[in-house]
Amino acid sequence: MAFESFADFLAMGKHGFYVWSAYGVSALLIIANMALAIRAQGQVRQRLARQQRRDTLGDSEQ
Amino acid sequence: MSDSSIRLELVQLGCERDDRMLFSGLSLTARAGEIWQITGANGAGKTTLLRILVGLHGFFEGERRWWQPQWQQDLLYLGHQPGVREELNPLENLRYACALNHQVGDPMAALAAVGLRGFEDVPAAHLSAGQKRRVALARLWLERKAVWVLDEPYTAIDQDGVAQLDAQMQQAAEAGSLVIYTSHHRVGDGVQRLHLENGRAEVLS
Amino acid sequence: MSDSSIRLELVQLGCERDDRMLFSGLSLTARAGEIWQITGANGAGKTTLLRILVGLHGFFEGERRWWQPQWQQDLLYLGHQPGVREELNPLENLRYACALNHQVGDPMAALAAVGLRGFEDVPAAHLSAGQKRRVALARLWLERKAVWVLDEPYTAIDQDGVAQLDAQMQQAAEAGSLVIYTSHHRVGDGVQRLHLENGRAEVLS
Amino acid sequence: MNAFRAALGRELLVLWRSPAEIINPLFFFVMVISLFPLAISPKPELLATVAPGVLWVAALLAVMLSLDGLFRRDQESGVLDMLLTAPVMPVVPVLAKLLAHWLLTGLPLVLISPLLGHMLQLPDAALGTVMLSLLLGTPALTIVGAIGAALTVGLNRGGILLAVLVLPLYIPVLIFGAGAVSAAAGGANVDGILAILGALLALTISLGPLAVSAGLKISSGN
Amino acid sequence: MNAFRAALGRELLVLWRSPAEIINPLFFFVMVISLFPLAISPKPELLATVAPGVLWVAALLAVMLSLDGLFRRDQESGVLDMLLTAPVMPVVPVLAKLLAHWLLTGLPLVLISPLLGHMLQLPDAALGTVMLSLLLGTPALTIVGAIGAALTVGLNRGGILLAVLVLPLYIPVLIFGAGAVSAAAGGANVDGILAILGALLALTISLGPLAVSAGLKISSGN
Amino acid sequence: MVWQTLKRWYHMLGSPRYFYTFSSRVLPWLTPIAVLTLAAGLVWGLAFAPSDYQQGNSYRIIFIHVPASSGALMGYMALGVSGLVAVVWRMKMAEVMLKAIAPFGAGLAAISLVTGALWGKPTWGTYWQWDARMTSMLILLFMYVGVIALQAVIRDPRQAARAAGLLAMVGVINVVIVKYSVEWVQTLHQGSTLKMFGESTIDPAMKYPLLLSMLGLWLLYAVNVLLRARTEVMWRERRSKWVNKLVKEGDR
Ligand code: HEM
Ligand SMILES: Nc1ncnc2c1ncn2[C@@H]1O[C@H](COP(=O)(O)OP(=O)(O)OP(=O)(O)O)[C@@H](O)[C@H]1O
Ligand SMILES: Nc1ncnc2c1ncn2[C@@H]1O[C@H](COP(=O)(O)OP(=O)(O)OP(=O)(O)O)[C@@H](O)[C@H]1O
Ligand SMILES: [Mg+2]
Ligand SMILES: [Mg+2]
Repeated sequence: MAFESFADFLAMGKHGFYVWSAYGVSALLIIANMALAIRAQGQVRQRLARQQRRDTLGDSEQ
Repeated sequence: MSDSSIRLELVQLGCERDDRMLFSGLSLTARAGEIWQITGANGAGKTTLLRILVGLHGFFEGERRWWQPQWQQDLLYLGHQPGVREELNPLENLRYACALNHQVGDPMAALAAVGLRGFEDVPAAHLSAGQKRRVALARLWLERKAVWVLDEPYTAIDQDGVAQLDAQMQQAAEAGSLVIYTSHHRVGDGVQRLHLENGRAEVLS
Repeated sequence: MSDSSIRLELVQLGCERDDRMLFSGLSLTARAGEIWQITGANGAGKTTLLRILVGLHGFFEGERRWWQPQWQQDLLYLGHQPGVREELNPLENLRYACALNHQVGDPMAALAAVGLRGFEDVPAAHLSAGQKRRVALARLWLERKAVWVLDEPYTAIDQDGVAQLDAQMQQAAEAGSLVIYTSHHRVGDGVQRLHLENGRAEVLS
Repeated sequence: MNAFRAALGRELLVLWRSPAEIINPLFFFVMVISLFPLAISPKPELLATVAPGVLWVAALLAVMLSLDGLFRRDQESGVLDMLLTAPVMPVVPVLAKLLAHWLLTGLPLVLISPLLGHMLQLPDAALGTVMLSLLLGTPALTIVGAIGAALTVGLNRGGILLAVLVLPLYIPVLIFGAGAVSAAAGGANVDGILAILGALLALTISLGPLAVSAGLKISSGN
Repeated sequence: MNAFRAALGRELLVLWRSPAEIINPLFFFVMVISLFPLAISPKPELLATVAPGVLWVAALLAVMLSLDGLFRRDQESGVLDMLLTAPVMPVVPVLAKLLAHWLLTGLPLVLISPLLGHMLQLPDAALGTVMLSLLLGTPALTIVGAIGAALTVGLNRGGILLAVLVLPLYIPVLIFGAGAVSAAAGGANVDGILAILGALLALTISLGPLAVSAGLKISSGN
Repeated sequence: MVWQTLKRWYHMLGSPRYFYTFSSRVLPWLTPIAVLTLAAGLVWGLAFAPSDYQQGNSYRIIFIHVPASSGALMGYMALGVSGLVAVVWRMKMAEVMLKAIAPFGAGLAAISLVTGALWGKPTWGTYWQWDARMTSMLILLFMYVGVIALQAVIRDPRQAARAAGLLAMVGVINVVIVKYSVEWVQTLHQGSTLKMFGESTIDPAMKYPLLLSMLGLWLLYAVNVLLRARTEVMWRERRSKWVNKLVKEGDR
């Protein structure tokens, strides 16, 4: 452990703002990117499932 | 509205483009309830004449008199280009045209009437040539205007579509509209005909 | 050239656009001396099919086989748009098309044949819709190619022009060319017909 | 009024449907600005001196280029003919078009400009003036440029003819806009210059849209 | 070869018929350059420092904007389809197009550049380098830009999308071009830099036209 | 032998269906490994690595900055390779990859820029300098945006992928040239007075956490690409039997 206390760790020797905002922004961008990828997959699956249900409905009507 | 009231009078109309007299001394009177077809070979000046009528081309001689000062209120003009933006879907295109022209009616029903049911929300860029034109033609199935001016309405339309369009024009005339259109192929029944040829304009009735 | 040699074979051709199957399982054999008309409602996929044939659209299934590897040497394709630049006059437009397509012949005579005598040196921007298309059609009056592929050649052409065009296609077929075209209106005599409807393609002979 | 609302909605929709139209002027702005440090020199002091000019020239070019397509597609598709034969005065849809265009292309430039000012090493005190001057200037650029776009629609000459017509008209806005930023960077009071910019804006707003619709009519053949 | 000559003749003719296409990039070049003294400051020393960058950025933008319409009208009128179905390889007419375009837009920029360099207070010794660097650089700009134009043809997005695609690709040419002029203005030997520019040009000439025709094919639907 | 195996792999991975099942098998263990590696590297770097004697603790930004920078560069190279395969051999999976690789790469380029800027303030006293590497990263971001914008604008997905592929191929050549040319402009003008760290003079106690977080971030990139590629494959193959079956099973 390179720091004496947790408060020290947060302060990063006066550079806390820069270090933590760098990591914060990075985390935000990475997480958002992953979330978008996962959401896109879910959306496609949902759309295909809906389409499939509609198709089977249409078939049974005929 | 009296059935045979005068809608449009042309007095000694003439137009020259590119050093060539397209037509001159053209006089005619068109009344409510009539259908006028303008014919003529390629380059005879049909499009130019229609653009003069609706005020898009201002370089001509003679006079063009509509029946009322605010004739634009009651005009439906469809030019050579369908007036359909490719980014928008048919419904949005139609709604915009209606708002601009103060035309009321049910856009969905009109689109269905021209065979675009199911295509209402497809961007117009993904439609075929004929489908794009049908979006513009849908306006003929909304609130009726007193004058229709249509430049080659049959272009790119399939045979069923042509028959349907014919019927719609007939119906509009019966209900008291004046319909003016250009077309090469079909000379309709019971239409007045204005033929442009070699710089002369002849009414063949 | 044997009169009935095979020019084009389609094997199980299929094409999907925008989530809609335009046609599938389309197989046919077209021979020299035949005229094929492709019909179908607006949006059926006629233009797309022609573009596949001439290699402008590459996303399809199945196979398209021309009779020789350098088929482009002997192809004349006229698309929906006439391929005429507005800055150039008809003669310049035609000459360029010939140079690019290795097509020989007398451009002046061809322009005269399509009724553009006197318009040879008018910039195409000043021509009417039909006249512009005639410039492109003039290529049909030059050295004959083995295959013609024409997308709605009658568009905007007046009645005399249509008759003339018909005769020219007939003559080309008799001389051993394969003519493929789309059109809504005129079903020619003695032509094979390929009809596109609801995702199916039927040969109506 | 109803027609105006419908037209505005439609214009926003058209632009929105092709998001590239919004992103791209912004991007162009950013990119042109980053060309200069590469082409001139990355030295901070020098950059700070040329920054006001570079920012403003880039904004001006971005707005001008985005105007190139303002009426073109409407003209090609025949919508413009419809607009000119409609029973509403052409000024109404024209105003809607201009407003929509500024909201989706001019405003983003204004919003991002402080960041770019910082990258060009402008002092922080001048960044507010950068934004304010662009806020007053870009609408004027849009309207004046639209006059040029209206006159060149249908000529199909690409953006360059437009540039030739419009750039000379942009010069007053450019001079006062860049002047305001320079003054602010030098620590001077800029209220007077901004007031002049405001006056220019008022002038273009009151006369511009009329000129635009007249231009459209002329282009159609009247 | 015959097809190439016919194509070249036709391209020159098309450009010649609309003289605005030739005059305008030149005009744009001159005008953008004259915006800078207005926007930055008319002080001679400052101008001389920024002159290489300003000259090159203006040339780059002028070339890029003129490329926007390179294929657009051919595409709209169906000539592009004809070109792609013709029995000659598309590279042939593409090369003719590029050559014609450079002759009528790039070359005039090169020829007028010493005058503008002088107006921007560059030392006379650097004016030769201005011309030489542009002579080597503008053909590369034309070819690289044409790749972008080929990929965006038919998208109808105006010049801005093109700018977004193409400007990053222009940066090496810009850096060495402006660098050569700067070095010359500082009295240094510029042979090495010009050699690099020449190498860049050779690279684009050998690969560019192929990429352009591939781009056209892709845009048509392949 | 090797050639045969490579060829088999090429054909297997070239088949969308095989790719889908393959990725389904890989993702469940790749995802946790990626997250854990990244977390371990970052925690080690942030909390346990010694502080730098010159820069104090602000140097700890390196543990995200360098992995992101190199990831963005690698991503664009991969884009170029996919472009080559898609345009020349018309391989469908390469088209899919063109769509899948770009977004995360652009994100990493943005991260590199933001973290670099936040590092610059305490070390140089300014957020931004037109330093060679910063400038080339900015240009790389622009090039990512170009690829993404082009794909967004073209409606047909196959055509979009091929257009973007061609652009990416040209772009890769450009990245290399830009890198050298920007360095050259630096030496000409002697721009930034403060230099970044010298080459690999880095203390092992800082190097290992850096390598660990770099590995973790790259693995996460791979996860992201697989996820996006699966989505795209599913959409493109939506007519096929296997996707239909899959959707039906997922429905239950
Ligand atoms: C927005 C600003 C910045 C950008 C875009 C940027 C970009 C880059 C790039 C592209 C790399 C190369 C990664 C690789 O080759 O794998 C890199 C490495 C590095 N950067 Fe930055 N950087 C920025 C600011 C800074 C600052 C301000 C510092 C520190 C004062 C810094 C320190 C480093 C270090 C130490 C390395 C690793 C050096 C090496 O591996 O040789 N960077 N950066
Ligand atoms: N650029 C495009 N992008 C996506 N889909 C398209 C595009 N062009 C056409 N389509 C789709 O392909 C279908 C067929 O279009 P095509 O132009 O081949 O029809 P067509 O038979 O020639 O019709 P028309 O008689 O109206 O000319 C259209 O209904 C549309 O769904
Ligand atoms: N933009 C223009 N500029 C100058 N002259 C033009 C222009 N458009 C048309 N003309 C001239 O006007 C004549 C008539 O054109 P117009 O478009 O009115 O013919 P049209 O009867 O509609 O022909 P088509 O049946 O081919 O549509 C043309 O032959 C041409 O000489
Ligand atoms: Mg006409
Ligand atoms: Mg069609």
